[in-house]
Order: sequence, then C-alpha cells, then structure tokens
Amino acid sequence: PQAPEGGSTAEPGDATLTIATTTDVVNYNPLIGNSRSDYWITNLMYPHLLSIADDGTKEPQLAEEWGYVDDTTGYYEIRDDMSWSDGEKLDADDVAYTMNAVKRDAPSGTFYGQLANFESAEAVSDTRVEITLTKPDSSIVEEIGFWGNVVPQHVFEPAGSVAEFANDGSDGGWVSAGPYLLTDVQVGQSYTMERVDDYPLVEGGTPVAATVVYRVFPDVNTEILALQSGEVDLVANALPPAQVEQLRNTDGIEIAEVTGLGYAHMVYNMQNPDLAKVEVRQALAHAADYEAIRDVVLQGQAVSTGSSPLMPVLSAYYDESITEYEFDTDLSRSLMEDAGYTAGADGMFPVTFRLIYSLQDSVTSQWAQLVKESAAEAGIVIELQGTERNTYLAMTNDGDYDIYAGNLAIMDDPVTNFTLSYLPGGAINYTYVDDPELNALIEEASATSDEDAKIELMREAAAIVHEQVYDNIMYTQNLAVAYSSDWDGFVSKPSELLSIVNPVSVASAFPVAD
Amino acid sequence: MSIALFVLRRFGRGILTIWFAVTVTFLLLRLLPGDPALAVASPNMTDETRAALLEQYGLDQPLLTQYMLYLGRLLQGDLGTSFTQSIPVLDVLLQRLPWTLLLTATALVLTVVVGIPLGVLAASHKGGILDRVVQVVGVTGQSLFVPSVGIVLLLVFGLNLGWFPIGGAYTDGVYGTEWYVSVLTHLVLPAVSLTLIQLGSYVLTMRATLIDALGDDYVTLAKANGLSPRRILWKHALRNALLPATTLIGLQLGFLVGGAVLTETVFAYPGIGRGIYEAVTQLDFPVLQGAFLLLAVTVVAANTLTDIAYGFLDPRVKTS
Amino acid sequence: MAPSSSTAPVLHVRGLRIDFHGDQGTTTAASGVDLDVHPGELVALLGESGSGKTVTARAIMGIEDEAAAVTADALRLGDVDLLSLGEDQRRRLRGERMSMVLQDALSSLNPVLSVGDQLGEIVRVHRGVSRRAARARAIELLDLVGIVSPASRIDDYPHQFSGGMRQRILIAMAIALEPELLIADEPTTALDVTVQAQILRLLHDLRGRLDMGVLLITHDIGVVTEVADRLVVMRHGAVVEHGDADAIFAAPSHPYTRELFDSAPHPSPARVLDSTKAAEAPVLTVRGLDRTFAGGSPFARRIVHAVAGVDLALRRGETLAIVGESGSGKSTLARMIVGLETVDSGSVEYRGRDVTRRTRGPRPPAQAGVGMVFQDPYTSLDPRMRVRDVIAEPLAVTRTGTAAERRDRVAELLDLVGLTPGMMDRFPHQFSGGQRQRIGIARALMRDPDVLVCDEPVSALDVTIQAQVVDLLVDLQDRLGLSIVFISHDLSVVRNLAHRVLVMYRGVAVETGGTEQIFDRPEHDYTRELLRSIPPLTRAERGKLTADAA
Amino acid sequence: MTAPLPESALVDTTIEPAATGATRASRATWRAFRRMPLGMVSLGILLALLLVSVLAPLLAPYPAGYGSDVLRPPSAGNVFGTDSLGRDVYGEVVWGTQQSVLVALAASAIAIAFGTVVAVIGAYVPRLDTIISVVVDLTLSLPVLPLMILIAALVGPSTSTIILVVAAFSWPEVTRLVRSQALAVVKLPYVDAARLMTRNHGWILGRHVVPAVTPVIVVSVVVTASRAVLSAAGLAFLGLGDPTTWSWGRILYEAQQSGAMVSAWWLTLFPSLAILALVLSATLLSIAYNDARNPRNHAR
Ligand SMILES: Nc1ncnc2c1ncn2[C@@H]1O[C@H](COP(=O)(O)OP(=O)(O)OP(=O)(O)O)[C@@H](O)[C@H]1O
Ligand SMILES: Nc1ncnc2c1ncn2[C@@H]1O[C@H](COP(=O)(O)OP(=O)(O)OP(=O)(O)O)[C@@H](O)[C@H]1O
Ligand SMILES: [Mg+2]
Ligand SMILES: [Mg+2]
Repeated sequence: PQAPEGGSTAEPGDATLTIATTTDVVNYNPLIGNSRSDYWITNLMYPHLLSIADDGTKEPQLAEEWGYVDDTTGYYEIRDDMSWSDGEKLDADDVAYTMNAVKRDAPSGTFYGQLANFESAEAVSDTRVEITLTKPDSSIVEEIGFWGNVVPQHVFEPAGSVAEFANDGSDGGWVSAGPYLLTDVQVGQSYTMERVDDYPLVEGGTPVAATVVYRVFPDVNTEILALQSGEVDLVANALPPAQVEQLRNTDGIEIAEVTGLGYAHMVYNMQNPDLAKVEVRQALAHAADYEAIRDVVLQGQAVSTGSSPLMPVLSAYYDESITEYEFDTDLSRSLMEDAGYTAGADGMFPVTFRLIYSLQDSVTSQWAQLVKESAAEAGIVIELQGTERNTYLAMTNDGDYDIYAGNLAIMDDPVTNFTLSYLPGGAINYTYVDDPELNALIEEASATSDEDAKIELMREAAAIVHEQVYDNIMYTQNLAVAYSSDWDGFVSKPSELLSIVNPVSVASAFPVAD
Repeated sequence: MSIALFVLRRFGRGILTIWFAVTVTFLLLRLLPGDPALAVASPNMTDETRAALLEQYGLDQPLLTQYMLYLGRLLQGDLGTSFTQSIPVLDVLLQRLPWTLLLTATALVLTVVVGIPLGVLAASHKGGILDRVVQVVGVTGQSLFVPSVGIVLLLVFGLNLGWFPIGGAYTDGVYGTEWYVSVLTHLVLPAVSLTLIQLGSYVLTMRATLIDALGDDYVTLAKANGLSPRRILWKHALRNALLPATTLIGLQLGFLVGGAVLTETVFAYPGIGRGIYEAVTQLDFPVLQGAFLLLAVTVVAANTLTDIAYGFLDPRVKTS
Repeated sequence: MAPSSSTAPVLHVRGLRIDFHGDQGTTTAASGVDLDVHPGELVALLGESGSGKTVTARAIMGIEDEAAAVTADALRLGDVDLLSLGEDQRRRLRGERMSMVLQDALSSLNPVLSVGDQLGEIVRVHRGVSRRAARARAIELLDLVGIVSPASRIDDYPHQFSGGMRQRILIAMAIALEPELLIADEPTTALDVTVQAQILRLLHDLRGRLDMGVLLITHDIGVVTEVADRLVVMRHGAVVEHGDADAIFAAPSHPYTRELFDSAPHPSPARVLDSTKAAEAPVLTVRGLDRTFAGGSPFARRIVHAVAGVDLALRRGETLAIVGESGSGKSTLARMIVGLETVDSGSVEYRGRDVTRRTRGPRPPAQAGVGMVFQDPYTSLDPRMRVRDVIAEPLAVTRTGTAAERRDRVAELLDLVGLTPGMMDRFPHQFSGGQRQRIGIARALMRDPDVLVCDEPVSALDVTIQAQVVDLLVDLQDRLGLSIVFISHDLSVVRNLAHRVLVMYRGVAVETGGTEQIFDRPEHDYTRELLRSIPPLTRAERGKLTADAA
Repeated sequence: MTAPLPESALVDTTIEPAATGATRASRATWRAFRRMPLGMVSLGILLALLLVSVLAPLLAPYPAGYGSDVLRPPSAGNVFGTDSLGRDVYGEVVWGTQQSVLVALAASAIAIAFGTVVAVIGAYVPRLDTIISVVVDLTLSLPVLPLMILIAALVGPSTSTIILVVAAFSWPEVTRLVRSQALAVVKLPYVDAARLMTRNHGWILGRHVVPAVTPVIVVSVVVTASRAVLSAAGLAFLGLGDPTTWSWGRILYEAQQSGAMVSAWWLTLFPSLAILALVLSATLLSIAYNDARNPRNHAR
C-alpha cells in the first residue's frame, strides 16, 4: 500500500485506467452478482457500509460507526456527505430498504446468506439505521456491513423484486454512489466507467482517473501480454503463483502484495463410515506434505495456518499453540492400523477415497495431485475427481464426495465462519460434523459480545476442529497483483475481491509523470 | 415454378434442421447432470433459495411441459430470459453476434481469396515441388493447435513488433475513422489465425476438384481445339471446380461461427463462441438454447444460400 | 469424289511409336504405325478395342496423355513437320488446321459453359474476331451440322441437348475453322442406331463440302462399309493391313482382317421354334408389368414411365429378343422379371407361380430357375473374389455341400462354358472380357435355371468376341433346353439369335412377333425406323447412301 | 479445432475400376505410395508416435510429484524443460502420446464402426437412406465444438467422455464419406448378381459392399483420428479434459492456467509440435494414400 506522494500527478486529470479481468460481468445487480468481475465493477458504484483492514478488522466506509443497541438490535451511523450520481441523497432509507428487500426477495448473492438472524431494518434518522435480530448474534452487524452493498431505493424499488432485477442500465443507465459510473458496455470486450466527481472517500474528494475501463481477457496469458504491451495498466486477477517472480523482474511492471483473507482446505465427509473414524481423518491429515505444496505449487506465496481455521491474519484470534499436522506417512500408517485396517501385500490399505475439486481452480488442481501421491505413500488410495465448476458445485451440494478440496476467499469473521462450517445444517458444513461440544462452543460465542471471551471460545472450538480433523486447513494464500509502473497510488486491501481494485484504491491511483 | 419450389423445399429442410438443433440442445441440457441454480447462487445458499430459483427458471415442471412452453414461446419469437443476467436472451446474443460475423466473414473471404489461387497452383503443378509445398502448408495450418498459434502471433506481432493490438475488437474511447481503423487492426490477428486453420481444407478441396476437372473430357477437347493451357485451367476447369468449393463455404461458415471458441479465447475477441463457453460454465440454459438456435439458423442460412447459389452457378441445375 | 493418292497427303505418319511408362514397366500402345490421309478422303482406322486407335489419334493431335512417350520417323500435317514444332506452335495448329471429335461425346462438352460460348471461343481464340462475329459463326456452324433453329439454342447448355445433338455440336466445333484434317474417334458408338446413321451421313457430307481429309476411327464393320475410301486395320498397336476399302473388302489379306469381317453378323435364316415346344405352356409369363420412376432434378420433378403394361410369354427352349432404343425400358423390364426391381403393378409368373412381390427391396428369384447375365462382364464380377468363389457363391451362402463338392460343380460349369477348370483360382481381372462373360454365364447356370435373362450381354465386347458368346448361348440353349430373354440394341445379333422379337418404345411393347416377321414385315412405324437405321452390310447398298448424301 | 475436411479433398469418388482387381490394385497402390516422399515420411512419423505410446514406460518415468526446479528451460537433464511443478515435460509429452493415441484410435474406431454400418445400410436400403441422410445432414449442421463443450462440461471430463463425445460427432462425417462410395457400389452389377443369389443381406453387405468401401474407411480413420486429437486437445485446453491422465492437451492447459504460455515457450512448443506431427502426418498420409490409390497415378 503506497500513499500518494503528493506529486502533481495525483490531481484529478483526464487519464484512463485500464484494468484487465478474465470474465465478463454476469449480473449488474450487486445483490445477485457472484463473479469477481461483478464485484469489482458493482463495488465502484454501490458502496458497502464497512471495509476491512489487513488484520481482518472492519473499517468504516459508508458507515462511520456501528454496533449493538442491545442483544437483538444493531445500528449503523452513516456518512451524510454521500449522494447518488443522479443527485439523490444516499441516506439511511436506502440502507434500510436494501436490507429489507434482500431479506424479502432472497436474491442469490452472498448478502442474503448473512441475513439468517436478521429480521428487519429501519431508518431511524437520515443517517442511522437500526436492525432487529431474531436472536442474539454478535457478528451480524459487521458481516452485513461488510458483505452488503447499498443500492439506490429510488431505482431498485420500482423494479420490483431485487432477486430478478437485472440492473443492466437498459432503463436510463446506471446510478452510482461510488467513484465511478458505468457508462458503456461491450460484452466480451470492455466496461467503461466515468468518474463521479464527488466521492468523499478519496483524498481530495474527487477520483484521479477520469475513466476506468475494465477489459475482458479470457486467457491469463493474453492478459499478461496486454499488460506487458501497455494495453492494460493493471491485471485485477491474482497472478498465477509461478508468474510472480517472472513479472517482478520485468521492466515496467510492478507487483502489489495483497493479504489473503481466506484459506484452502480439505474436508473429509464423515458420512463415509471410514472417514467417520477420527484416526482415518488424522491419517489422511498426516499424509499430505503441506510445506511442499506451499513451496512448489504456491511458490512460497502462502502461509501455514497451523492447520487451524483461525488464520494468522486474524491476529486477535490466531492461536500459536495449534500447529500444523506433521507430514509423516509412518504415523499415518499406524493411525490406519489403530483404526482397524491392515495393509495388503502391496502396502495399501483397503480403502479408496474420492477427492473432488474444480478444474477451474488451477492451484487446487495442482496440489490435489500431490495429495494423492503422498497419500499413496501412506497406503491410502485417493482417486482424483476434478470436474468442471458446476458439476463440482452440484457434487458438493449433494455431499457426493469423500474428500472435498477447495478454497474460501474471505473468512473474515471466525464466528460466522464456524457457524456455517461446523454447525449441523451449516451451508458449508461439508464434513457433516455434528459435535455437541463444538456446537455448544459456537452457539455460545455467537451470543457473546465480549471480545476476549469470544476469542477464548473460538480458540477452544478451533482446537477441537484441529484435534478431530473436522476440517483440514492447508494455507492462506498471499496474493500478488501486477500493474504497470506508469501508475501509482493504489491502496491495497486484503483478499482478491478488494485487492487494489477496491473503490478507494481505484479512485486514488494516479499516472506517474515521466 | 421450379425454382420457387426448390427454395421452398430447402426452406422446409432448414426449419427441420433448426428444430432438430433446438431439440437436441433442450434435451441435452435437461437430461445431463448440472444444476443451474448452483451455478448462479453463491455456494452458501439455502435449499429454499435453490428451490425458489428452480421455480423462477421453470425447471420444476415436467420435461414435456417445459418443452412445449419453450417451443410455444419460440414460435412467438421469445427466446426467454437469461438465468444469470436476468435480461432477454436475444439481447445477450445480439451483443456478440456482430463481432462473430465480422470475424468469420473476414476469415472466410481471406480463405477464399488465398485458397483458390493456392489450390490452382497445386493442381496445375500436380506432383511437383510447388504442389507439395502448397499441400504441406495448407495441411500444416489445419493441424495447428489454435491457442499455441494465437499466443505466438500475439507475442510476435502484438508485443514484440507492436503492429497489432493484443485483444478485443476495437479500441475504447476512439471515434470516427480512427474507430474503424482500430476495428481493422484488432481483426487482423484473429482473422489470420482462423484463416490459417481452415485454409488447408479449402486448398485441398480446390486442388482435388480441380485435378478431377483437369482429367475430364472437356479439358481434352479444349486441348484438341488449341486453347492455351492457361485458358483451359482458369476458364474451363476452374469454373467446374468452383462448384463444390461453393458448398464448402456454406459448411465452413457454420463451423466457424460456433467453432471459434479457442480463437476468441486467446485473442479476447467478443464473439459468440466464447459467449457459449461462458454460458456453459454458468449453465445458463436459455442463453445456450438461444445460442444454438442462432447457430443453427446461421448454418441453415449459409447452406441454403450456397445451395441456391449453386443452383444459379450450375446451368445443369438452373435450366432444368 | 474419288480421292487420288497422287495428291500430297494432309496427314503423313511414318513409324509412330507410343510408349506408356508405368510402374509395371513400359507398355507399348502403338509401334511402327504408318498412315496417310489425303484431302477429301475418308480413311477408316479399324481394330478391336485396345488396339491403339485412340492413342494413335491423340498422338497425331499432340494431346496424348502426360504419361505417353511419342516418337515417329515422320509426322507431317500438309507441309508442316509436326515433330519439329514446339508445344505452343503445335497448339496453334489444333482446331485451326487439324481437329478431332473425341470418343466420348456425351461428356466432352464443358457442362457449365453454354454451347455458343464454347463454339465461339474457338473462333475467337484462333481468329481474334469479335464476340459478336464469333456468335454469328457459331450459329452458322450449328446450322451446318443440322441443329434446328440454331439461333435460339445457342445459349443452351450441353445437358439440354440429346446425345446425337451433342455429337453434332462436337463436330461443329471440329469444323469451325475448316481444318484440313478431321479425326473422328468412334463418333457413333455412344449413340442410338437411329442417330448413328445421321451422324455418319453428316460426316460423309462435310468431307465433300469442305474437302477435308477425315480419319474415322471405329471398330464397327457396319460403319466402315458405308463410308470408307481406304481402310487401315490395327491390332495390338500395329497396322496389320491398309489399302483401298473395296480391295480389302473383296480380299482381306491379313487373317485378323478376315476374322473381323467374318465375325460381323451376317444375315442367316431366322430361327423358328419347333412346333412341339411352341405348343407347351410358357415357362415365363409376364402380364401388364408397370414401373414408374420419379426422376429429374430438384428443380423439376418428373415421372418417368419406364415400363407400361408390358405382356410377354416365353416358352421352353425359346429365345425372345427385346429391342428398342436407349431408355425404352428394356433393362427395367428385365430387372423386374428377375426380381431386382419392384413391380408397380402386373405379374411375373414362372412355371405358373406368381413370383412378383410388391414389397420393396431385393426379391430373390423363387426362382432359382431364373438366372441373369449382365451387360458388363467387367463390373458384374466382384474383383476381390476368386472365380471359384464367384461361381460357387450361391452354394456357399446356403452352406450347401462340402467344399470339394462345390469345387467339382464349379469345374463342371467352367467346362460347360468353354473354360478350363484350372482357371478357377484366378481373379476376374486375369481374364479377357469374353472369358469373363463366360464366367458370368457359368454363375447364372449354377442353380440350374431354365430361364436366362441376358441384358445386353455382348454389347461391351468386341465384335470378334461377341460372336463367340452368342454361339455359346445358342449352344447352351440347345444342350440344356434353356429359355432366353435376350436384350440388345444390336439388331444384327438379334436376327441371328432370336426366335421371337419384342419391340419396345417408351416403355410400351409396340410390336411382338416371329423374328422373320418383324424384320421382313414390320407393322409398327417405330419398328420400321429402327430397321432402317441398321447399317447396310453390302457394298452395293453403300453406293446408295453416298448418292443420298450428295 | 479441426476444420471440416470435405470428402472430395480426401477421397476420390471414382470407384476403383473393377477390372484392375483388388489384389493387384493394392499392390499397385503400395508401389505408387512408396514413391511419395510425403506419404512415406508421414507413415514413419505415425509409426514412431505409435511406438512412443507403446514404449512410454521405457522412455520416461511417469511424471508425478514435483521437482525443485520449476519452469526451467530445456537442458541436458530435462530435454523439454520443466513445468510449473518442476515435472519433466519430456516425460509428460511421452506419456501424453499414449493418451492422445488412445483417444484418436478409440474415438475413430467407434465412429468408423457406427458410421460405416449406418452408411452401408443406408446405401443398401433406399427407404432407410432418406432418413439416414437427413439425420446425417442434421447432425452435420449442428455446431459441433460448442456441443462437445456442453456435453463434456455436463458429463464430466474423463478419457472415456472425450472418446465418446468425439465419436458421437464424428460418425456422420464417416457416414457421409462412406455412403457416397457405398451408393455407387450397391449399384454395381456384381451386387445385383449377389442379390439374385441370396436374401441374406448380411452376406451381401459383408462379402461385397464393405470390402469395396474399405479404402474409404481407411481414409476416414485417418480423418477422424486427427480430428479426435485436435478436439481432445481443445477440450482439455478449455479445462474439460481428463485432469488425471497426461495428455498433450493437459500440458497445454496447465501451461495456460499457470500463465506460462508466453514466458515458458517449451511448455507450449513441445506438446503443440506433437499434435502437429500427429495430425499433419495423418492428413498427409491419407492424401498420399488417395493419390496412390487413384489408378490415374499408377501409370507414372
Ligand atoms: N494413359 C494410358 N496409360 C497406359 N496405357 C494406356 C493409356 N491410354 C491407353 N493405354 C493403353 O494403350 C492401348 C491402346 O488404347 P486405345 O485407347 O488407343 O485403344 P482403342 O483402340 O482406342 O480402343 P477402344 O476401341 O476401346 O477405344 C490399350 O492397351 C490401353 O490400355
Ligand atoms: N432407378 C431409376 N430411377 C429413375 N429413373 C430410372 C431408373 N431406372 C431407369 N429409369 C428410367 O427409366 C427409363 C427406362 O430405362 P431402362 O434402363 O430400362 O432403359 P433401356 O431400354 O435399358 O435403355 P439402354 O438401352 O440405354 O440400356 C429411362 O428413362 C430411365 O432414365
Ligand atoms: Mg478408343
Ligand atoms: Mg439397359
């Protein structure tokens, strides 16, 4: 994260910042949209209440203050200097409308997923919104604030259900309360956004670049070529790990480090009778060479989480006493024997596990191979089943796997994360765990507003997850993003979604004067 | 009466082809595994959300009902609404179609313009060095793996020489003549690589039909009548050999429009092939159905046109 | 118009030799060919198929196949030494001073160019005249060769003309620049007998009018007797006899020439079925047989009534000939009789049993009793099978008898058709055309048929071989009591072979009767026309033709 | 992927003259073929690739695990360089040959078997022929590559999926190719003669018709095989290939995914060359074979 050096070039000018992305925008409705390009572009128009810092703590964005009035009531105080690009004021009504509409229409985006304990929102003043909860939930205020965009009530309400509104600008264009406004779309090629002159969140109150163009390059290789040739100034997608060094040494290209906020993990499906045995899960956990995976596949651009769901980035929660499963195939073998299996003449135990992963996820595709090979050393057969993303999602949803391998991009709040991952019925409880002790701890943490107590509870829960191998967290990837050295002034935020293409960063970036 | 009748029959056959394509797509999408709701929603959605989405998409109804509804709407010109983008399918497709047509038509014209002389060259030097060179060059182009060629072209002509832009269909933010120029420069590399891969089959066809034609009796007659070899080649033999080549154009257009996925991917060209690929990854049934319909229509139109052109070019068909 | 050999010849050939260099070594298609053609003279080049007539003609023209190597002691066109000319100079002579009507008339015209375009092109290329003048000349030429209302047909395309008309157009092209030498390579073989005569008359006529030297290539003695002034006879690539036509006819000196003349069918007393057989019930009865086809291009559908209500009866030991012009439905009728073609209506009764099945698809002859001999001995035998397997196939497929028994039967049949059993392990290509046709007959006899349907069984064969096959059929008929349906458009053959004749015209049987009656007292107009077109066989009649033309 | 190769480019529609005789024809074909340098070189390359696929275990260890040197250019130790996991690209190409050859052979075998049966039956039974030719035409006018993508994506990538998908869209081409020849063959008098002899249609088809169209089948094998290789590579490149077996397409796909196509040329070059070698030689072989088979060329 570089601070603008006060150079003359940081003044608002007529520069165009061209950003490359690999996919098209699927949906312009931020409450529905799900792909990265959707996030990047809609984030420049529909502000979030909160942002996030490198250590995972929430920061003000549209909201200046937030918290709880009581156990089942939360509140946000929002800025009073924001307005929509069509001149309408952005006020608490827009915020309350957005939340209530999402709760009502259940659009398919991530936002709705955060509203489990949400009942309703109300604008109690122009700048204050209060939300009513169905039961105490100590993280919901921050989660809604962080995940939810705010959309203009006067545009979205007349369109009916927010779950079906395309917001494709077909009816008089878009309306933005961010630094840029989408003005022109050529599907498959580019998305052009013009500066909104009044954006109080950027230093000086006006975005520097006059125009931001998102260009679509389906192939990463072409994308990198375009950066090298100067056709684009920034590649929004995180670089493939193997390319980072290469590009770092290329003239005219800078690399920005972006803190990872998520993790990659393997989950063992406990509905499988073999995997229901803790020794088997442990055997598997000890049969993977995590260090090699981080060194080779990720080229060292990843940190160990100590095999704990509490990643080091969440420094308040991180527990150093939990350490990574040691790669020890002999240990694995004895664990398997403890579980009652005997290896055959060929040294293999009579079990076979099917590991699924998405072929579109190239990093996972690579380490899945390594996992398979090291497990074989421990006498455990892993069959790889890499599939196209949709099939993978469908299989995941149906629990049609023995081992699930995947990534979670942002796990910003441990309580929410544990709730979804380890409580029975949780949306990402891929292991199908239902451990009373763990359940109790999570429930308790969820209702605890005292920070220290909460941390203590979560650490206890994490210890159980680690001990029982309910989840096998392998690493947090630190991302690298490449941009042209003709530009400077980006503000890095954690995760690929925010990275240096978050609204403040894009609005602050300025062309370097020769 | 007869030409009208012929056109009518051709038309009927076209409709049949389109119906076939539409039905195959419809059934494939629904009978093969894959759940559009999952592709659309974030992974942590609830089962209710999923059910609601399926209902919204009309996928909860029996197959036959869905099919009848779909055909019914189709007949009214309604292609449906995209699952993921919530906008009319036609809009989704029309955004990409013009570029695809531009790219493929350019490639086709290039192919014909380069392919005919090459074919003639090979045929008239049959068995000679020139023939061999043309064959090998043509077939080599056809055997190349598109993405590899694309990257090399981009690296050499885009990055190193800087003659052509790296991706996209035009330069943003320029207008007037400059815009047209930018469309042209963006077109060159993808069109060349498409031409390269289809040139082979065109040249080979030209060569084979021309060699056949050169062995025909009317060529001997022309020789016996003292016509010059050049005249015999270009007037007598080529005229006959062009007929099969016409049909090939129709075939290739159809192939090109849908088959340019890889080219479009590498050159970041906003065509329909890439659109289909993306719709597949999003399981956007209506867009896929619409796209296949569109492709079928293109193929049918191209084939019908070449057939009719054939009818007009070949007096045996025209005058009987 | 007695051409004298004293004038300088337009064509002078000495020691012409043509070799084909192939991968099986070199074949010599012609060697030591000597040839002279004088102005206004018609020289007939005679010889069996493959004797080197066409290659010789092409070599003279300079349009031989690329693979051919041509050498000669002398090759002169008038005063021009062709051997000393470069390819380009020779090309200029073609069309201008020497021209050729190619053997295959029906495919020699360019299908995508109009006839006027092709005719005019020659004039324009050689004379550099305007388009308009070339067109006028083209119309004139069409008129000259007897195309009716040429001005309206000039923009038509080749496929719009009949075979005979196309042959005329080719002749028109050949005489467009009034060359000194015209070579006509079998200008009539692809044509109907009725048209053949017209074309010959035209050539005969033009030769006189333009004072051209004409080299007429043919293997048809009938044709030769009509028009030739001098004869050249070739065999195996060499000239075996040449001289004045009348002299050679009177006293052929080379044995091959004699054989050629002898094998030409001579009228002999028509065969009559003996009365006991005539009284028996017919073996095969055909009643009201009908078959239509949907034909035409996709632009113009039309219905072809190939066979319409044909009746016939065939008695034991009888030969019934079916004659008629091309397309009159002869083959279709034959195919329906054996069951290769479905029947629209009507019946085929074999020994009193209706063997017609009105279902589509192949129908076996219940009918082992009805065999068929095909026209083309080259394509009717599977080239991949040994002769033994070809003949024994009917037994093999039903797994009848042991291998040894089948072998014996094959040997017996080969013997019957005049081949030696030792040949049974050869492949079809190792036989000559006549031998192959014998194999075809042997195959048909495998299942002891008493009816043989022969669809033009000899028309693909040389005259010399034709006679052998016809004799074999007659012999088999006598020995085995076969009944034969014999399809042909060669009336001379029919006259020698048939007991009765059925004349077909556009799908209808217009006349049936004893051979003698049909030939001597034809009743139907069409039959009369057909008979008129048989080339006269005697020199006496020849004079009459010449007089007609003049 | 591969452009449609029209039958006229590859197959002479002229029927092999019956008079020449099959055995003699094949010998003449071979003799003519031997004198075509392109054909012989192609044959050599194909045989070499076949050999590589069979002998893969002897030529290189199966590429697995990871190596310490990632993305190293070709050197003495790794003649084709290493990939982004430090594996030996030479080994990957060698083992990829096996998969590619397998896909090519299996897919064309299925397509040929099915396509030939359909074609021959169609030619033999006129009533079915109309239906068959309509179905063939319809299938041919479907957008093949997008449909392959669709099916591979929905069914899930595996070698067998690829084989089946490629076969499913290749048979109509075979049918069209074989049918045109078969139509001419069934009209030949020797087939008529066989019909007069037996009602056993299987016998007629098996004894007379199929042997006569065999040369065309040989050509279609080559065409569909090369199409299969290119299609499989294209699908793999789009991430729809079998991710667990080494194939040329997978090497390219992994290179693409790791953004290394530009910087690590060896990752792109060697598998692309392998594809080129196979497809090119297969196509040239079929052209040479056809030229050789054409009796017009025997005389040279
Ligand atoms: N291009 C060629 N290559 C090799 N041999 C050839 C070629 N053309 C002709 N021949 C051979 O030369 C010989 C003479 O053939 P030609 O065509 O002159 O016979 P023809 O007398 O005209 O017979 P027909 O009456 O059948 O037309 C034949 O044996 C033939 O096989
Ligand atoms: N399968 C078919 N489809 C369409 N029309 C056909 C078919 N077979 C024959 N015809 C037509 O039927 C008519 C009679 O044909 P057929 O072959 O019986 O004549 P033909 O007397 O044997 O003639 P040729 O002497 O030339 O052999 C012709 O006009 C022919 O075009
Ligand atoms: Mg001849
Ligand atoms: Mg006939």
